[in-house]
Amino acid sequence: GKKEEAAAPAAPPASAPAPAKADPLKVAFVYIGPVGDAGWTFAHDKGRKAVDEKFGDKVKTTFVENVPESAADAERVFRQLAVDGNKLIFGTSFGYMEAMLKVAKEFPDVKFEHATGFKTADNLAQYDVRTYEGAYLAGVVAGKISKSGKLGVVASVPIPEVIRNIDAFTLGARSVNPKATTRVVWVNKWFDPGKEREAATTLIGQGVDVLMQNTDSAAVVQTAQEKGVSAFGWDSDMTSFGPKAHQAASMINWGVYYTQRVGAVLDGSWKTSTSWIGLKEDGIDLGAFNADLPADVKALVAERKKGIVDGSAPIWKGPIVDNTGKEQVAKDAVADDGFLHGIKFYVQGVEGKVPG
Amino acid sequence: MHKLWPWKLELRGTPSRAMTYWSPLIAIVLTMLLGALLFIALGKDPLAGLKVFLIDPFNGKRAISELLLKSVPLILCALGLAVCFRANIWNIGAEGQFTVGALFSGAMLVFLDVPGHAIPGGLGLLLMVLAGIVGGAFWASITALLRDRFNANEILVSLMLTYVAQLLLMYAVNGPLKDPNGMNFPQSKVFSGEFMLPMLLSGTRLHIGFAVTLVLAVLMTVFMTRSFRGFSLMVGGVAPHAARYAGFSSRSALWVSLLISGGFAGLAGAFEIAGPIGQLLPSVSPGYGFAAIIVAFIGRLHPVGAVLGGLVMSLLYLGGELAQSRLGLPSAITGVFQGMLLFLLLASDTLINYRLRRKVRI
Amino acid sequence: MTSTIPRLQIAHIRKAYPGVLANDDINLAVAPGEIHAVLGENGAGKSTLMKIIFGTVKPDAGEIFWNGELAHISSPHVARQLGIAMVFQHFSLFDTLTVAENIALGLASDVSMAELVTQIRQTGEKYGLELEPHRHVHTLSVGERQRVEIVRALLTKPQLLILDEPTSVLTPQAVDRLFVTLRKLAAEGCSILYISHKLDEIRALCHSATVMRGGRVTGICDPRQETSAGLSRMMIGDELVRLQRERNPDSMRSERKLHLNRLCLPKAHLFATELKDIECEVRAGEIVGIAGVSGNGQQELLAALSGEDRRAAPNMVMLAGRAAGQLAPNPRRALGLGLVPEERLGRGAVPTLDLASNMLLSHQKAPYVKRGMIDFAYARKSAASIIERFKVKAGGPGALAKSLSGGNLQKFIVGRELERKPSVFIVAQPTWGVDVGAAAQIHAEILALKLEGCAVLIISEELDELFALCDRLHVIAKGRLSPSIAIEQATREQVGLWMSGLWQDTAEAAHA
Amino acid sequence: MEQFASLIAASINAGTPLLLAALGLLINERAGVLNLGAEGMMLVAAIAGFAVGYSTHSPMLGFLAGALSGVLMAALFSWLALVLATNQVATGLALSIFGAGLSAFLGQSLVGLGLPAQTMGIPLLKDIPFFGPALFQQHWMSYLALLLCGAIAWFIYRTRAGLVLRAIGESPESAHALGYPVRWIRFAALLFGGACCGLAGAYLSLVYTPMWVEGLVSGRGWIALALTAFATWRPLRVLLGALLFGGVTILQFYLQGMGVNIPSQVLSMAPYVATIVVLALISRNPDWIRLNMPASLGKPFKPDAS
Ligand SMILES: Nc1ncnc2c1ncn2[C@@H]1O[C@H](COP(=O)(O)OP(=O)(O)OP(=O)(O)O)[C@@H](O)[C@H]1O
Ligand SMILES: Nc1ncnc2c1ncn2[C@@H]1O[C@H](COP(=O)(O)OP(=O)(O)OP(=O)(O)O)[C@@H](O)[C@H]1O
Ligand SMILES: [Mg+2]
Ligand SMILES: [Mg+2]
Repeated sequence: GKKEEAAAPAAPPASAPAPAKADPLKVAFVYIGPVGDAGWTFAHDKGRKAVDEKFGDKVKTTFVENVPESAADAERVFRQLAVDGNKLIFGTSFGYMEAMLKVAKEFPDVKFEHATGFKTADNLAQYDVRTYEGAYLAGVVAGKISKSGKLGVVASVPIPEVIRNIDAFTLGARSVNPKATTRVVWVNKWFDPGKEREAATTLIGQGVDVLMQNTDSAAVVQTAQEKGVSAFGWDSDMTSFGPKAHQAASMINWGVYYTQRVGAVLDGSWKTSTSWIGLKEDGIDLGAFNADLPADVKALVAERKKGIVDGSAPIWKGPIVDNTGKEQVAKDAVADDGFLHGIKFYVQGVEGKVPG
Repeated sequence: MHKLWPWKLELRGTPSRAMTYWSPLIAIVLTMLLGALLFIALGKDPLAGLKVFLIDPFNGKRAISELLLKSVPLILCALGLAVCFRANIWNIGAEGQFTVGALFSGAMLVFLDVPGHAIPGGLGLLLMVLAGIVGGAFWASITALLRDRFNANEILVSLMLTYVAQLLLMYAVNGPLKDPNGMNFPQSKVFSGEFMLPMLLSGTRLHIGFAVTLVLAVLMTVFMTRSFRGFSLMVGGVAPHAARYAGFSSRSALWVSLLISGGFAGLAGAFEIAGPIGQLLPSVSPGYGFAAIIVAFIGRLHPVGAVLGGLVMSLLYLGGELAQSRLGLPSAITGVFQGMLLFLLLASDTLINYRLRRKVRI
Repeated sequence: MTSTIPRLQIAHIRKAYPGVLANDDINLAVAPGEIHAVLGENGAGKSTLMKIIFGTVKPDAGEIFWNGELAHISSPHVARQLGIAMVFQHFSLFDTLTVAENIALGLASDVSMAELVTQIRQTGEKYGLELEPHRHVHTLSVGERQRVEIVRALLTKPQLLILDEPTSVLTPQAVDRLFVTLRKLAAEGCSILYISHKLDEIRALCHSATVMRGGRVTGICDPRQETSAGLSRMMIGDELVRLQRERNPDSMRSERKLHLNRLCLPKAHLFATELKDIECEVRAGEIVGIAGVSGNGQQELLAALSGEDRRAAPNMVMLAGRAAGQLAPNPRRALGLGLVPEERLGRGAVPTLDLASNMLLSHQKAPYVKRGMIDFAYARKSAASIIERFKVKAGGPGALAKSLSGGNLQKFIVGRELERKPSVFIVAQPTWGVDVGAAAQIHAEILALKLEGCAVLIISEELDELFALCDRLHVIAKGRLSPSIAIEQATREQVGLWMSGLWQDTAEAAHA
Repeated sequence: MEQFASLIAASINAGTPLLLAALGLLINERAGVLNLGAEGMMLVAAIAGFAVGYSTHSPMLGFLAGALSGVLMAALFSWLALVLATNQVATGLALSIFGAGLSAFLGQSLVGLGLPAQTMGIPLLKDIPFFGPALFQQHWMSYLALLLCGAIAWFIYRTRAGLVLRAIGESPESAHALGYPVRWIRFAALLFGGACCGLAGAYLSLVYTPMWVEGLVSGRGWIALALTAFATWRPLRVLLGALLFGGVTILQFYLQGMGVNIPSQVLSMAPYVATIVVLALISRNPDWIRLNMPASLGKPFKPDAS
């Protein structure tokens, strides 16, 4: 019981029949996990709170958490929310795509926003964050601080986004330490602290001294702290879970996008679109640096960040060779977003084969 | 002691037939009462809470159609489980059989539904449903085989196979069945409409599978209460020695009940794929197979009961969801209600064989 | 010995179960050193009374005095402290534990295992009850198991020993040995409550007797002064019916209906008995009996006969001239087999189903089952006719099997099997736990069947019954079957000897 | 070598909750009660242990809370299975379903919170090369579980109370006739089992993960149930089995990390498939099972004179 209570009006109930004021815009969020997961859903809910903060009475936000991806349920939840009068509905997991597509067709006057998918409609927009930019910067740090040159990634589910992040992380590391290699362990779950921990323990046991994660819990940071190696926070700042191990965090700021889109609905300028926001739009950042991180490393991160934002040093600049030796991006070419969306290979330096 | 609890249980001469039917109702009512207490503890208006659970899901054609839609997999799984439990085969892996059924039917469609295919939609649909049944039955047959050949406990085997099934599905959608044009996301292509189940009510998602389910429930009623085969399965369950004496093979009971149960769960999986889902996803069930265990028990292991029980359980699911968006209650409340319901049912079932009597001082 | 104060006196004991008054105003007194019999037909309330004395069942009313003082025996623990020991009708043993562990469980807690082992040996020597303390109980014969029970009771140094039907599982020779032990105990001052329906045993052993019927005491007497007929009149309020047994003159030449042809079966499970070279034949119009102490292979033999166990070679079981060793129960029924198993509730009938449904266990063809569907109306009609013909006390074809008393259910099952008009009829323990009236009715049915030309095989532990019904008799012991002996030539002594598996010697001697 | 040591250590860590739970279940089953609610008890204990451990900063109190909540869950089961003599299989399933729901419900606000790191290992011993990292760098609960295993072996085979327990599992009717309070002893055994499952659950949320997440136990309760059969109800074999299963759980990640080319989903099946295979192998010989399995396992006992 912690949702609408927070927004409960301080005003006495006597003022119940509200004075003729425009009804607030009802905005709904559908989450795949619990809001308290400290990772993905937590970050989205922070974005929702940013909307509340910015627009105050003009909006009324609700959320439904733990909605399974199975379209059978998701579809009903989206439809219910549309029936309940929500005019803007965000679905924050890839698996909602088909359900949202269907419901969007039925409710042409409701705006739908789907995260991390690829299908759009007149009233269904797509949005995502360039998480790989955070991964790349983390890789730069990792390449600098790793003594063994062996890096590890605790990976969730082998979709392009995660493979892209592993590649970007490795590219970042090898840009400062060409001998660095990355080992990957898949846990096939987005959020399973137990498995994430087992995977991290395994990697550390195999000689890895810097860990990156693309999973949602803080278990990897925790494990790194216990075993005395380094790790990065993912999606949000995880310093508190391992103050010594935590080197930096790749933090997503959904609020930037959410406030912009809610604003667009309010002023009537909302249009369908596909947005992929990154460092440039403040959608993501590598921050929460460890106090012990050498200043030159931080400076290097800032320099790379600048290079990415102004386009002078793109991450995906050729030659990029995959780990079977095949050239994927030719020398001096820069991969476009289409290429990045469908990425299916490990770059040189990543061990093993892409699953599937 | 005497003052504290002035009642005692006394064995009835013969089990009470009436109580067999009353007991689920008592359990449901008690669950609602405890639920109301829970709402109060959570600082919610208990009446509003109960309204969301009991009345809102009936609010309008669409809501009712959703209620019926959600009950389809629950009823189907429970129909099969009822046969198993009656035969004293503790198959608790319907969830896994459901998953494999969905996987097989999805795989069938991935194979059939290619551009320029020459298969008529009806035939394709039939093939996919058959694939689902075969898939579920195949998965259950592993349990049957291990129990038959190795005497391995079917409870544990069927449960472990559920975990394996979920990983298998995950593997399939990450690998062989992945949509080649799906940006490498772990899901199959969206199947074309001609291979989907026709709708029963226009403007809703309620598909023809619901009608099929009702027909199957009637057939199962005949099978379980009238047919000799059903009789022999049940005798094997309640009195294995008598079954052996009569010449009813316990092996065939094991196989038949598990295959039926797996087939039903697989059919439920196929209906989900060809119904509300429309594609293969890494996870296709929010625990229908487990909830169906409760459904089967509430339904007194009877097909008609399974239909009623499925509707009750569907109500709990939808109510839980509405409680979330309307009352801001955590979604896990559905699980609490499910568990409570089964407990209370088991407890009130005691009244079938015992009666409450006031203690008398000697 | 101050014989004025009885060791045990019970007054006005009453115990009701739903639907039955098991004990009603029971009074009884036992003096020190007295062997006191409690007798009565099945269900008279004997066991209930003993359980009340031993504290496992709480009476609804009444008092118990121990050595003259009012005692509240709330549990067996209290009873043991007072000096009461009990050997139960159904053994209270633990199969996978050793003899010593089983005995330890019946004693107060402060004995060490080593000490206990010597005590077991000493007691065994003293009373002729030898036991190997480290053996597991599941490896013991029934007689040995009873020895464990008795030693366990004796080790508590009882002042009162209760024995509930101890001889029903013993060979006549073992019974004699037991009596020697009991007399010795009594001579040492131990009182004994001895429960049995076997009148001659009681007359041979006991000093006094209390007779019960329908939960009440119907008489107290000195059994040494009474005739068996007199005792039985007290028990059932009537004379025993004498059976008329006629021999079919030409049965020896009639068709061989059942032939066990050197039947061998290895153990199906650990606690089973292996069957070796069972040779037996039953001809049309004769009754053959198989005597023996339970647990010597009767169950295994019955399973091989019924088709529940199909591991035998086909020609090891010849049924109506057909090799039936691997046929399932139903094909055997088609060959004319009717079979009444020993275990009624759970094997012969499904406890939770009504009588009409229970018909279907052995009637699986039209008109009961047509095209896979059950004709319940027919089954009900048929059940009703059996209820009527066999005077089964039941609420009708809709009564649940478990609501019938043992004897009535047995009558129903026998009726159901006779309804098949079998040409081979096999029945195990036909009157076990059945009261005298019902037993007489069942016996009469079996004899009538024989006269109709049916081949009948009876497996029973009751020698009286076998002697009364059979034309020829086999004895089964340790999984082997003795040669058959014509009933006219059989004596109890010889059969008793055979029960311990000793026919090889005598048979060979006879050949020599 | 170093890798091997860490593999052993990780196996012990993963095996500890299995060992704790299976030991408790072993006592239950020796008394003849089949409690399929292990998963549910562990879940509730995990959340209770975590909540208390998180708010008091004392893992010790967390374990206590875990054990206590396990006891409460077991008491609920006992009321149904012993007093009302309900079907044990169904009741256990109910306990599992209820536990899953209740723990998710109670844990809503605790998801994703972390615990401070705990000291691990035995001083001095943990610095021995190879053996130190392999064996002596565990949480104290692991060592306690080991002691518990020895204690239970001693209890079952060497004490009179253990003999009574075995007797009740073998034949409650006989034990009742001899005057043993069968249902009270079963009750005590169930509570003990609940406490052990509670400790196992708390270990998961306080030490192993250490974090709360819905469905944290993810089938370990069921694996523990399988373990008791695997071990033919003998404590030392339970220990062996727990380490083996712990090892299988960890091995899949090792193989992945080593770059073995098997799909990770298939590797993740390993513990479940291993359980199935082992169950099949163990159950193959009915005599073996009969000699070891408590004969009354799963059968309700209600003395009829009530
Ligand atoms: N636990 C019980 N519940 C209900 N009725 C019972 C119970 N125990 C015994 N009875 C009934 O009480 C009556 C007396 O039974 P009891 O066992 O004392 O008879 P018995 O004289 O020992 O018979 P038998 O010679 O068959 O051993 C019987 O009608 C029996 O069915
Ligand atoms: N455990 C029990 N629970 C309930 N009722 C019982 C129980 N045992 C026996 N009865 C009832 O008590 C009555 C007597 O049963 P019991 O089997 O002891 O009869 P009986 O006197 O031995 O008769 P018979 O000689 O026919 O076996 C029956 O009506 C039976 O239904
Ligand atoms: Mg009787
Ligand atoms: Mg008796």
